[in-house]
Amino acid sequence: MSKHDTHADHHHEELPFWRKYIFSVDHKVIGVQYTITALVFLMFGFALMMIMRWQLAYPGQPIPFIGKYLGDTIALDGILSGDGYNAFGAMHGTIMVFLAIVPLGVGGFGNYVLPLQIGAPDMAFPRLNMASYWIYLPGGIIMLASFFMPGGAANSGWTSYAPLSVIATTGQTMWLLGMVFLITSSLLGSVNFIVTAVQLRAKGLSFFRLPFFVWAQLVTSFLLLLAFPPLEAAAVLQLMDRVAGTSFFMPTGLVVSGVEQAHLSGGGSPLLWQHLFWFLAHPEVYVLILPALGIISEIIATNTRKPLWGYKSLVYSAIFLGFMSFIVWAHHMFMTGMGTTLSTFFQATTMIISVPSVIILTCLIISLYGASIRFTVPMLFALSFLPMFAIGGLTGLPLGLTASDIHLHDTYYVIGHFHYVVAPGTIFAVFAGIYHWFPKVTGRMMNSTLGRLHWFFSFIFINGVFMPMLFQGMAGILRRQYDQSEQLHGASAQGLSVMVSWSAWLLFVAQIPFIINFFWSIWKGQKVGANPWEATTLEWAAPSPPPHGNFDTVPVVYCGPYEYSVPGKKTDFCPQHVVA
Amino acid sequence: MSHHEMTAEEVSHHVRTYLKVFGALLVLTVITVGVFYLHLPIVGAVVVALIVASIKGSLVACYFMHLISERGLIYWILALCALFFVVLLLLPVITDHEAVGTVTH
Amino acid sequence: MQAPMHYGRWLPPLLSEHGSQIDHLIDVLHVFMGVLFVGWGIFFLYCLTKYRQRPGHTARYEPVKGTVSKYAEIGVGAFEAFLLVGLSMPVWSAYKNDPPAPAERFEVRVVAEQFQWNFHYPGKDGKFGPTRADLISASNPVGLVETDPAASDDIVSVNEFHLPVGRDIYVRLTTKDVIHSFAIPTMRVKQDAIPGMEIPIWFKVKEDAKSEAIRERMTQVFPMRKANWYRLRHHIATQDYKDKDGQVLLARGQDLGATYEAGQELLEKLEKAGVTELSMQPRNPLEVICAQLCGNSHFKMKAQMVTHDDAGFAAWVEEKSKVIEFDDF
Amino acid sequence: MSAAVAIPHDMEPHPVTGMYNGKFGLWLFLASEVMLFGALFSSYVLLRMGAPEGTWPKHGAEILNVPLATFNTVVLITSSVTMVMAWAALKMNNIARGQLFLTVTFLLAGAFLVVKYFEYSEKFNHFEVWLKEPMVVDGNSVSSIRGHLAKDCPPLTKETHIRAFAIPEFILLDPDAPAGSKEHPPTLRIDGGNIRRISDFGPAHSTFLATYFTLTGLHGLHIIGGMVVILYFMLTGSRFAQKRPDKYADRIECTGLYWHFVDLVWIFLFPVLYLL
Repeated sequence: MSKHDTHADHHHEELPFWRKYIFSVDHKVIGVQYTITALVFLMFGFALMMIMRWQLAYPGQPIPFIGKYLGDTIALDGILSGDGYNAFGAMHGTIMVFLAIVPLGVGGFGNYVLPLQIGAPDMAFPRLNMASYWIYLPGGIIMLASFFMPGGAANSGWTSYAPLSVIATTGQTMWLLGMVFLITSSLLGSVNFIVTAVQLRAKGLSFFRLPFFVWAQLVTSFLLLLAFPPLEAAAVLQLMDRVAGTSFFMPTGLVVSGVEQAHLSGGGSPLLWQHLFWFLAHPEVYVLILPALGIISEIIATNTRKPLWGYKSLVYSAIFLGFMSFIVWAHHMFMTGMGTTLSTFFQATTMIISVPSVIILTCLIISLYGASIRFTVPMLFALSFLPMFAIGGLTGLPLGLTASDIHLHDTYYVIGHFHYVVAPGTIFAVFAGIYHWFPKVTGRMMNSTLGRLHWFFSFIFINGVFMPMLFQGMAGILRRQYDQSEQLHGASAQGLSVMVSWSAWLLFVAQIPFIINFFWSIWKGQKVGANPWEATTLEWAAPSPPPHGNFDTVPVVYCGPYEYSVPGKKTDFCPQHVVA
Repeated sequence: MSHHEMTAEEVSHHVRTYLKVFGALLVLTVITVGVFYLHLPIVGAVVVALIVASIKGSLVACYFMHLISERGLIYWILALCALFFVVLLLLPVITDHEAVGTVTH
Repeated sequence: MQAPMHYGRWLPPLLSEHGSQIDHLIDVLHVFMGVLFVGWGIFFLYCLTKYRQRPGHTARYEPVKGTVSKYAEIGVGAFEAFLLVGLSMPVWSAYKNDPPAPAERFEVRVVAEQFQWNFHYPGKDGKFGPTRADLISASNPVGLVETDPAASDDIVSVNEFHLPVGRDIYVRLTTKDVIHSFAIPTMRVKQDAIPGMEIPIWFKVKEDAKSEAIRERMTQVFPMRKANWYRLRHHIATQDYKDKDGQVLLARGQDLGATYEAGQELLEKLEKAGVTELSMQPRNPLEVICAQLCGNSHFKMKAQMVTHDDAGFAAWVEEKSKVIEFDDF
Repeated sequence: MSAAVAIPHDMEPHPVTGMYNGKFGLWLFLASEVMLFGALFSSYVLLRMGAPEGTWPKHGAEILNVPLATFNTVVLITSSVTMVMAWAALKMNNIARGQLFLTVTFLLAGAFLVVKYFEYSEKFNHFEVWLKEPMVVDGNSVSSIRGHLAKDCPPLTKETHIRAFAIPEFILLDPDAPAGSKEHPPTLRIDGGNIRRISDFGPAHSTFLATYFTLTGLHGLHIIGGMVVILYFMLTGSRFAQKRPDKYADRIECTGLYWHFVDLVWIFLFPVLYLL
């Protein structure tokens, strides 16, 4: 069995700054690097959307303040152009999914918390971990640099459907290159996570004593490991189409802008791209949401002061969810001319996959029953996550059934649905996680009053953004429309667009207390001990902030992850590393 | 821990296996190419080629990569991978078979 | 006088035969979702109040025992199965599997391109002329082989989709360049156009859904405070609006102008002139739109849909066929 | 590494997986590689099934060079054996022999790439011209002609925006000898006005060649990656092996796993691309 007592006497020589904070191999530093970088990308993605929301609320009007600085390709005379709008839309999606949320949930929280929660001194491959970050960052920079290419950034949607993406401007090539980097980074990361979670668990920490967060990360890593490569393959094929003149996604006989594309060899299949893309991108949805569910579970257990209800169902549901997510991808493609057998299969699997989601949500809600709920800031975020995630999940049903999808496909209903899953869903979980683990990372608490302000206004305005979208979608308003009022039925929902836009801008204002709180608390927050929330899992056994190598003494685990309010005990929590 | 303390005798036994596998791979390569020059009908050619390639692949995986002497979780992980691999390979079948439209080119 | 009708914030008006099943499914689903959400919500709020932390209250270690949640989950699963098998699959299979018989249907070829819809009708002989990619040009958007006898009476209509009501319409959908999506919200029709493929789709417009009639039914009176250019840009006035001197500000059949600035200015003038409400109706009440991102002008890719009764449609075909003959001379 | 933290199971196998970290990690990585090549194989099948009539060769051998590829298959299989022999030698603490086998592996990999280079460059010098109106070559009326550009043919230019050869004013082409003959038909002059498309036998030629170049190119990149690692161990291995022989053998085992996988991919690529 493992005897890693050696790390108690690890060398304490001072590392130069760049080895300690820039090219660090410490999972905690890398986790913080990921979190901060991803938060910056998150803000950037949000900023793109706020500019787009101006065009949607007041089509054809010059953008105030910043319109004139955006350059002629994006905004001529301060008015966002059609190409600019499409580029912003494509980059908003790409940045949010691949550069912000996944790196936050997996790269940030996973990196920081997972080794601590399993009592490990670091990740299994520390240098590989560093490499993951240093591949992710250039990937992100390449993506952003594409804004400066002739013709601007990729503008064929975050889904980059061929042939539109193949005939698009140079920005698309940069997008593909960036994706290859991001995918490689994710692959290396997922290998590292799986090996760490399987091989580095502390003595006594059996699989069914793992905190749910670790399970969520483990399933997520498997999704990344097995679902990402097909997209990498697709990206390579599309790169070939764009750079080497091949026709993987270009059928014979295309006529673009009245010119016959006779120089193409032809014979390609546009649907091939969609299959390969969604083979990744549906599991990707669970890559976004599972770490969030992991975070929420930890916070709910800690703040209800009782064990999570149905821990094993949660674990099995997460595994089942991960497994099923590989065979539902074509429900994104019902409108591509799919026959009955195939569509029946995919809508059936889609209905089946909704069941574990329902079970997870039910477990988390029933966990509140008989609890003693502390309304701390992380708990407020976690609690409001639940109904909003429910809306996100429920609105998936009409989209998963082919018949109702005929009307709702590619409308704002879709936008509302998946944003409820990832924005009020995952992003709220991310905020919850930041407030929850901040004292572990810095040794200081974040300010509670500012936190409550942040939560309250975010909660109000985020619903103000996404709830109207469901109604717009019902009215048939299509997504990816530069000017919705151009269509008759779009004009009728223009009022809602104005409301959405104002909510989005106010949502931004609501983040100001968070930003102030974040930086103020790093230096001035109230100092706390190792376990300020009186939680049970192993990360709270390490000092705050944990030193390189994490634990002062190697933890040994004696009980399950959520032993709160055990009858007959002096305290209402029994940490995993304390002999019962 | 066993494989870290392999005796010299065990290793030379391994080496003999490797050489046998090497011989088998060469023979199978000759068979692959030889069958090609028989110009079988397409279905037969595909079946033979894939069977021979699978045998060769299994030999490499089992003996050179020592998969045959591994145990535990890795089998499950590879089985999962194989399953999704099959799903991937079904992709052309479902796309081709199920499209409602007709190809125009 | 038929009931008024307009585009609102729930489902758009329904004008096709098959659409009611889709709407029914959407309604049932939303009731189901509402019940689930409210049920969860009540329990959730109950827990939040009853089990908040307070002096003298402690959490319970033992998990709550009960089968309610299990039955609820099974119930959800069963109902989803019912939705799938009972409501969704039949619609889809009718939508995809039962094309109207060739003798009874009316066929149109639809060729999408950046950024317009080309409708190719067989003309009076009922036969489509052949098309070739290398013949495509601005004046021949579908690449019709004009020398072919079958092509001589073919009609190619750009961005205007004329069709008869009450007949099975059979659209053969294809595209010249990128992926588009043929969507008609009022018909509950949506189908991607995939390059290199021709995909059929069929529907039937309700008997009473002639464009003219629909336009009348969509006449609406807008109070001035709700009248903004974006909202009304595709509407025309149903009466003259004059200022105090009797000068016409907005004539019957006229719209608010092509730009936001002009429109808002006109609205201000109308308000100053004491107009409190505007009676307006859409210029083109029915539209075919593109639902799949296809480039920078994707949002403008729309066709006017004009529905006729049989006689009206025959007259349109007659007129169009003549135009082509005239051009030939 | 400084301030090193001792990672559990860095060397000794974990009871659940029976592997040390590195080996387990490498297997996981290979699982993802399976999905990568799986997706490409799948694309190949899909594209082939949907290929328009007459655009896909009956089998790869129509265009590709089977003897060279067979030779390469043998080279790669041999390199796999020498790789595993290197590991076995290191296990027996015979460092010099281990390093020798490693060097042989590296050289064989290099030989594979050299052969591949000749295969590739042959393709880029061979052209196909598709005609608008058929021409008579060697007594047959044909709508496309394959051959090499004649010596005095004006050079072709690429139109960058369409990533293909621009249609030249005219070309001079030495058509290929008909099957079963060594006699080349006389040089043809083909007028630009009659050329519908002109392409070398590179990836842009046809979807078959596109697939061929993508799959073998990606495989070639894997070979190069493996060679870099092997070279690193060739140069630094002896010192490493003196200090920590067990750990070094583990490293070579992991390198070997990867190398065998690259071999395994080729075992499938060869029949699929060349023979079917």
